Parts: sequence; C-alpha cells; structure tokens
Amino acid sequence: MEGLLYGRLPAGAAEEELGAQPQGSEEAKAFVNAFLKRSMPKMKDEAIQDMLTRKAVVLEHYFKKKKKGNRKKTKGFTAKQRRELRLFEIEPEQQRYAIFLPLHELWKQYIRDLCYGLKPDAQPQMVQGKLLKADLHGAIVTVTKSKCPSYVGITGIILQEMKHVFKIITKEDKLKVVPKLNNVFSLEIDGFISYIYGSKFQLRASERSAKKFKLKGTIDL
Amino acid sequence: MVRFKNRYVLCEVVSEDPRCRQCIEDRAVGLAVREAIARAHGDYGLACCSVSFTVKYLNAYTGTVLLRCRKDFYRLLCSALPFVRQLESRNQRYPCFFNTLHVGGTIRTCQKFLIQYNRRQLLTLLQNCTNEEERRSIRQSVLSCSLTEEQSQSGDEEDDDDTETD
Amino acid sequence: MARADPPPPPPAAFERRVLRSAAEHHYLRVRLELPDGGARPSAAQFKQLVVTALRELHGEVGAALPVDVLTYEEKTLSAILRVTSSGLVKLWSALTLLGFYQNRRCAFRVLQTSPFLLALSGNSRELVLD
Amino acid sequence: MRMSVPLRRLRQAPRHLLVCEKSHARHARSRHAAHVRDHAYNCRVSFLIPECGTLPEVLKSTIADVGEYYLLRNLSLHELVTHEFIDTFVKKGSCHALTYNTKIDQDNTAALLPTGKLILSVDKDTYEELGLQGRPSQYSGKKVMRYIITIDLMDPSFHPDSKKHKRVLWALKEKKPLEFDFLLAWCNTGAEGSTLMSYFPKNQIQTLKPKITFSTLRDLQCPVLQSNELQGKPEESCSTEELFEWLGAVLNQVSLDNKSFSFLSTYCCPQPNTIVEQAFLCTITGFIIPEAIIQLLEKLCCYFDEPKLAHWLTLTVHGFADSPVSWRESEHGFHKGGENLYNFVVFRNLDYWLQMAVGTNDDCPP
Repeated sequence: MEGLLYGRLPAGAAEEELGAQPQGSEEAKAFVNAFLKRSMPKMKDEAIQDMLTRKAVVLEHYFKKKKKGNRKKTKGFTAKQRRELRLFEIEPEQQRYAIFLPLHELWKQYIRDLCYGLKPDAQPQMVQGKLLKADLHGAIVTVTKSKCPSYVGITGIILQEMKHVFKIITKEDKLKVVPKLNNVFSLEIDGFISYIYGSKFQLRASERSAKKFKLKGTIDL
Repeated sequence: MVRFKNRYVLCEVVSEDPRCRQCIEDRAVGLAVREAIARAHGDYGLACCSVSFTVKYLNAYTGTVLLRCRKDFYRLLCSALPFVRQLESRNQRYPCFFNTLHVGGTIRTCQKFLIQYNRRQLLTLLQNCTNEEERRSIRQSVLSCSLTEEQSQSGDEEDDDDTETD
Repeated sequence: MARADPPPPPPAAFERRVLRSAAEHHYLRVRLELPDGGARPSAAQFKQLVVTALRELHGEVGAALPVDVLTYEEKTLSAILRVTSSGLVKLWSALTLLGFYQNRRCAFRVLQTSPFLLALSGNSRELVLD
Repeated sequence: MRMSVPLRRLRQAPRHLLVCEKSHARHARSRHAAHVRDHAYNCRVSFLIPECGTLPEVLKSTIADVGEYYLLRNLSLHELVTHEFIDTFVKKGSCHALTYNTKIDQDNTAALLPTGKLILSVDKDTYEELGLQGRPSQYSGKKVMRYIITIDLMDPSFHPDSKKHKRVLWALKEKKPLEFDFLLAWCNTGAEGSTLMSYFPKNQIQTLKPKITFSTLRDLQCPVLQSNELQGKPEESCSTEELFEWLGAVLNQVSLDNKSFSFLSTYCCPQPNTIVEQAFLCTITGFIIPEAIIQLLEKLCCYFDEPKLAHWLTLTVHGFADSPVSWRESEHGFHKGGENLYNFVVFRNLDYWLQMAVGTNDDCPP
C-alpha cells in the first residue's frame, strides 16, 4: 500500500485528468518556498531551507499526544482562586456574636449526643477522648495560657479551625484570629472543663479525627 | 565524634637496687602511680586521671615506662609522679623513683624523643668510658642505632644494648 | 580641750573605682550537723575536720589550701570560713561530700556564701520579725 | 598558666562587683543622698563610731523615730492596684512594699517602689497565665524561667476606667489571683491622711518596730585611713577593700589579733592600725525606708560638727537578698549570695567613701 501511495503518476495520466503540467525544477522550488513561507509564517527562510535540506518532511499528519493530565477532572479551586473568591471570609456585617449563638447551641447538643448525654458521672477521659476527635466549630473557648500574654483572656465561639489558627468571634463582635502554637484553650461544657494544648493540635479539623494522639510526658508550651 | 586528646608521659624508673628491675611490670607500675595520685590529689584527682589511664609501654631492661592519660588532667599526673617511692609486686617492695623524661601528644613523638635521649646517653657514656674494648662496643652500638635504619625494623628494640655497659 | 586642727584639706575630688571580681577571699557560713549527738568538736578539731574533708576529696594538694576559721561557736556548731577565691569550689565540694566524723555521721550545711565578709553579717533570709 | 577547662573552672569564683566612690558630704553635686534614696529596700542598718562611749542625744532620738513598718498577712495583689489605695497612699508620699518570706530564685515576688512602680518577678507558668506584658529576666539562661512585669501606678493613663487598669485588675483578680505576705512602710509627705492601720482589716495587719541593739567594743584595732587615698599608701593608710573586710570582721565578731602561725585563723587587722579603747556599735534590723537612713546619715555628719577623737565613722546598710530590684529598677537575682549592700565611711572633714557591693546576678550599682 505504501509503494502505491508514493509511486510516480503514469506520465500521460497526469496531464489529462489532473491538468497538471510538469514543472521545471526552478518553478517547483519557488512554488515550494512560497507555499512553505505562507503556511509557516513564523519560520524564517533559512529555517525552512534547513528543514528542507536536512530532514525529510513527513507529510503524514501525526496528532500530538493528548496531555494525560487534564483528563483528571479538576477537584477544587486553586489557592489563588480560593483567595479571590474569598470563600473563607465572613463579611464584616455578619461578624456578630448573636448570629452564632444557635451554632453554639447546636454544637453543645452535638457534643452531648457524642458523649452519650454527658451525664455528670461520665468519665473525664471518655469525654476528652471524644472531644479530641470531635469538631470544634461553634465551641466557646477561652485562651487560658499563652507565651504571648496579650492573647490570654480571649473568649468566644470558634468560627473556623484552620491548621494553625482558630478564628474566634468575641462578645464584642470582633473576629480574632488566634494562633494555636504556644496557646492553651479551655473548653467548658456542662461542668467538664478540658484544656486544648494548641501546639499539639496543629492539624486541619478534618485530619484530626484520623490522627492517633500519643500520650507524651509533661506538656509545656 | 571529636577524638579524645591524650597525653603520653614517658618516664624512667630509677632505682639503686638492681633487683627492682625484675618487678617492673604494668600492674605494679599502674598501682604505684594510682596510689601516688590518690595521695597527692585525692579522690577527685584519681577519678580524673584514671579516665583513660593505662601503662602503654613498659621495658623492664631500660626501665622506661609510657603512661597515658587525658589531655585535660595530665598536669595532675605529672605533679603526682614524684610521690611514687617504691614499686611493689609479689609482696617484694623496692624503693625507686620515676624520672619524667618527656610528655608528648602521641606515642610516636615520645618514641622519637626516646631515641634522641638514648643516643645522647650513649655519647655521654662514650666520653667517660675507661677501656678500649668498652669504647669499641659503644661506638658500634651508636652506629647501629641511627634513625634511618629504624624504619625497617620495629622501633622499640634497637637501643637496648646500652644497659650492659653501665 | 580645743585642739588646733590643721587647716581642713580641700574637699576630696570625686573619684570612683569599680573592682570586678577582685576579692581575693570568699567567706562561707557553715553549720555542722551531728545527728548522732555525742561530743561536740572544739575549734581546733573543727578545723581538723575541714582539713580532713579537703584531704579526702582533693588529696594533699587540697589539704594545703589555706582555710581560716574566722569564728566558731561550739553551741550551735556554726562557723565562718575564709578561703582564697580560687579554692572556693574545692572547699565547698569537700564540705559537701564529708560524711563521717570519728565514725559518727555528720553533715555540713552551707548557710551563706559571699565574696564580702560584710554580707554575712546581714542575711535577709534569716530575718525573723517578732 | 594555660589550664584545661575543667581544672580552670574548678578555680573560678562567681562574679561580684565592689564600687568605691570618694567625695565630700557638703559638695553641691555629691550623690550620696541619691544613692541612699535609690536603694529602696533595706533590712539592716548598723553604724560604728570609734572613740565614743555613749551615744549623743540627737543620734538617740533619730534612731528612736526610724519609723515602724507593717506586716500584712496574705494580702492579694490586686488590692495594691485598686484606685483607693493608689490615691490615698501611693500618690501622697513614698510607699514601700516588698513580699516577705518569698525567694527570688524560686517563688513569685512583688515590690512596690516609692516612685509608684509595681514590679512583679514571676516564674514562667505564672507569667503565661497572668496575661500581663513583661520582659524576660536577663539572668535566666536560654530557656527563660523568670519574667519581670512592671506596672506604673502613677502613670496618668492608668486612671480607673482605662483599658490598661481594667486589664491589670482582671488579671490579678479573676485570672490569676496572687497572695503574698507584704512588708509595708509609708511615710506621707502631705497632710495627715488616713493611716495604713485603718485602711486594712485588723486581723490582716500588724505593726512592727525595728529591733535596735547597742554594743560597745573594747580595745578595737582600727585601720588608719586617709580620706583622699582610696587605694591607701603602703605605710600610711589602708585601702577600701581592706577596710571593707575589716568592717565585716568587726560586725561578725571575728577576733582580729591572730598570729600568722596560728592554726585556726591567720586573719589580722590590716596595717597600719591603731588601738581604740572603746567603739560604739548600733544595729537596726527591720524594714527600713531610705528616708530614715538619709536622716541618720545627716545626723552622723553633724556628729563631726564639734571636734571629736574619732577620725572616721562607718554606716553600713544591707539590702534584701530576695528583692526583685537593688538600685532604682535594675534587676536583682540571687544566684549564690544575693548580696546587695553599701557602706559609708564619713571622715572628720566630712569627706566620705561610699562602697557598694553586689553579687553575681546584679547590674553595676549607679
């Protein structure tokens, strides 16, 4: 099949059916140059000459290997897009303590269900074990101990828990971003007070439920 | 790990009693030196010196002893050596004293010093030796112990012939 | 009797000297505790005890350290020791490690130490307010 | 002599400072009063007058009214920060307060300076819970274990409804209440305001008088001093260090006439010295405020108005070993001795030597 495709046309057939006149070598070269210049505008003449002289121009059309990457469907926004969409920012007018009180009630109910009704005689270890894995959005926490004294005393509802930061809304409707590093948060629910050592809590809320917490000796900031 | 820096104290056991020579061995010398350090510098001094205290080389004929100790505490060792008064082994006790010849950072420097020292000893013997036959044997031993030959055979044994002529 | 005072010298010109770590001596206020009771050592025996403590830990070289027993009170077994500044650590370590006096248990309590003898006379930690 | 590190460390003694100043008491720019006033907390004052049998009346009266001080049992710290206390006491006169029976290198300590600054020296855990801004102590190593918090009570921005005041009150009242036994002394400059006794509940406060002891020393060897020779000339006068050590020996009742060969002690009075057949020594122990010491110093200077046999007299003042500050607001730590003391030697022509001695954890006295 190959030879048939590239074989010379029988001398006579070319003129009658196709009306093609055999061209002299100069016109053929000039025609080819003009054709190439028009079809590949950005290539300079020497580059065309170079391509012609040195390599055989494969006329067969081979299509570029499709990029495998973009076959995967895009999961989420890129960080840049997320910043532009300002997904995680709460509009100033929505930063009011009253709005998030129901969230706090919801959170308390959630914790009670989690700890089997949180009866007063429940074991503190069990409660803490549950709290460790529980979601903290909506909890009321206070910063009790901190390397930097001005954080001490901040109380409020946790709006967002990032890997390194808690976003807390205080009673004075001020959104405070408190780093977890070197801070101790106290969490009080139905008489059970537990302390969260932020330095050991540097995980995204979702990953925290998966992580196994190992008991280490004395905890110091 | 930074290597431990040691000091090597080359000293000579000098004793009037000829029988003392056969009771020079490392246990006796080690014991005597430890006792001296304990007497001079007490528990603290003994503990410091005995960190890496060993008798590295001992030659009963020439009476040369090479002691090793940590670089930090070699002053304690050197200051305690004069307190050694006798060597005791197999419950015989012979009065002697240690004469410190050289303190070096490596065994090689001590050895080099020992060779120089022995050659000087031979030369002094050469000056004040009496008869012709002695003179010839000393001259022959001086020639035999030049430093160049030393590389070929083991360095320790070559200069032990001067003891016969004392 | 009015003494003909020589004309008073001109008022002293201001001068200030700062001596840093210049005290040659250090002073320790120590108390000896004898839990097993028994005879109390005299001043000389007390000093002998200090010298044996030094000899035990630092040998003859340590025992030769010049230590003075400035005051000694037999009733309370407390004394003030004076030692050259370079020997302070040796003396303090020797006193700490001493355990026996005439095969009775004993212990030295170092109450206060200072490079100034004057500082030993007023210790605010022992200030008892009636 | 180059020695190895362990052996050299065996011979090193902890750092200490002795500052000697020489000036004239009546000199315009003499700073002796300033030095005394800057040293806020003094636990013991003793003065020695050679050649003096009985104390002149004027000195007796000065000693008598040194002024008493108060001991408050477990007073919580926020009461010192409330505004009634500040207005009635701190603003009217100089109020001195120092925690009693607290060790500066272990526990928390508080001190109220006459200038109105409250200085807290707290350990790391308390500092992290308290929530008041402070700076790390300069004598703790890499791992800071002690913080110093300074609250200026006289600061205009510390008025009752200011944020700073609320924060301090909240920190000391609810967040981390601290309770101490306090030694308190107050001398009011203004009109006769309410006294401390009426301000605090009866069971908490207790009035104390400083303990005064007199003693006369017989046949005392006193070194010969020349006022303009701080280092002392070899055959003519002694140096300040020799005098300092001699005075310590006298105050500790050390026997001075030991021979060089005596077994017990070889300490003897510095040469050249003279025998004084009697010398008067008085010691006042308690919580003594600087104003009283300045009064005493003035009276001792006036002692030389009439010609006296004595060539010089000394006044020694010991500071508290556990006070967070020594001179003005320079931090003070205990380390091994915690000594901060100063000593005046007043001469007949009213020249004076001032010797200030501090231990290891201390800045250089001013």
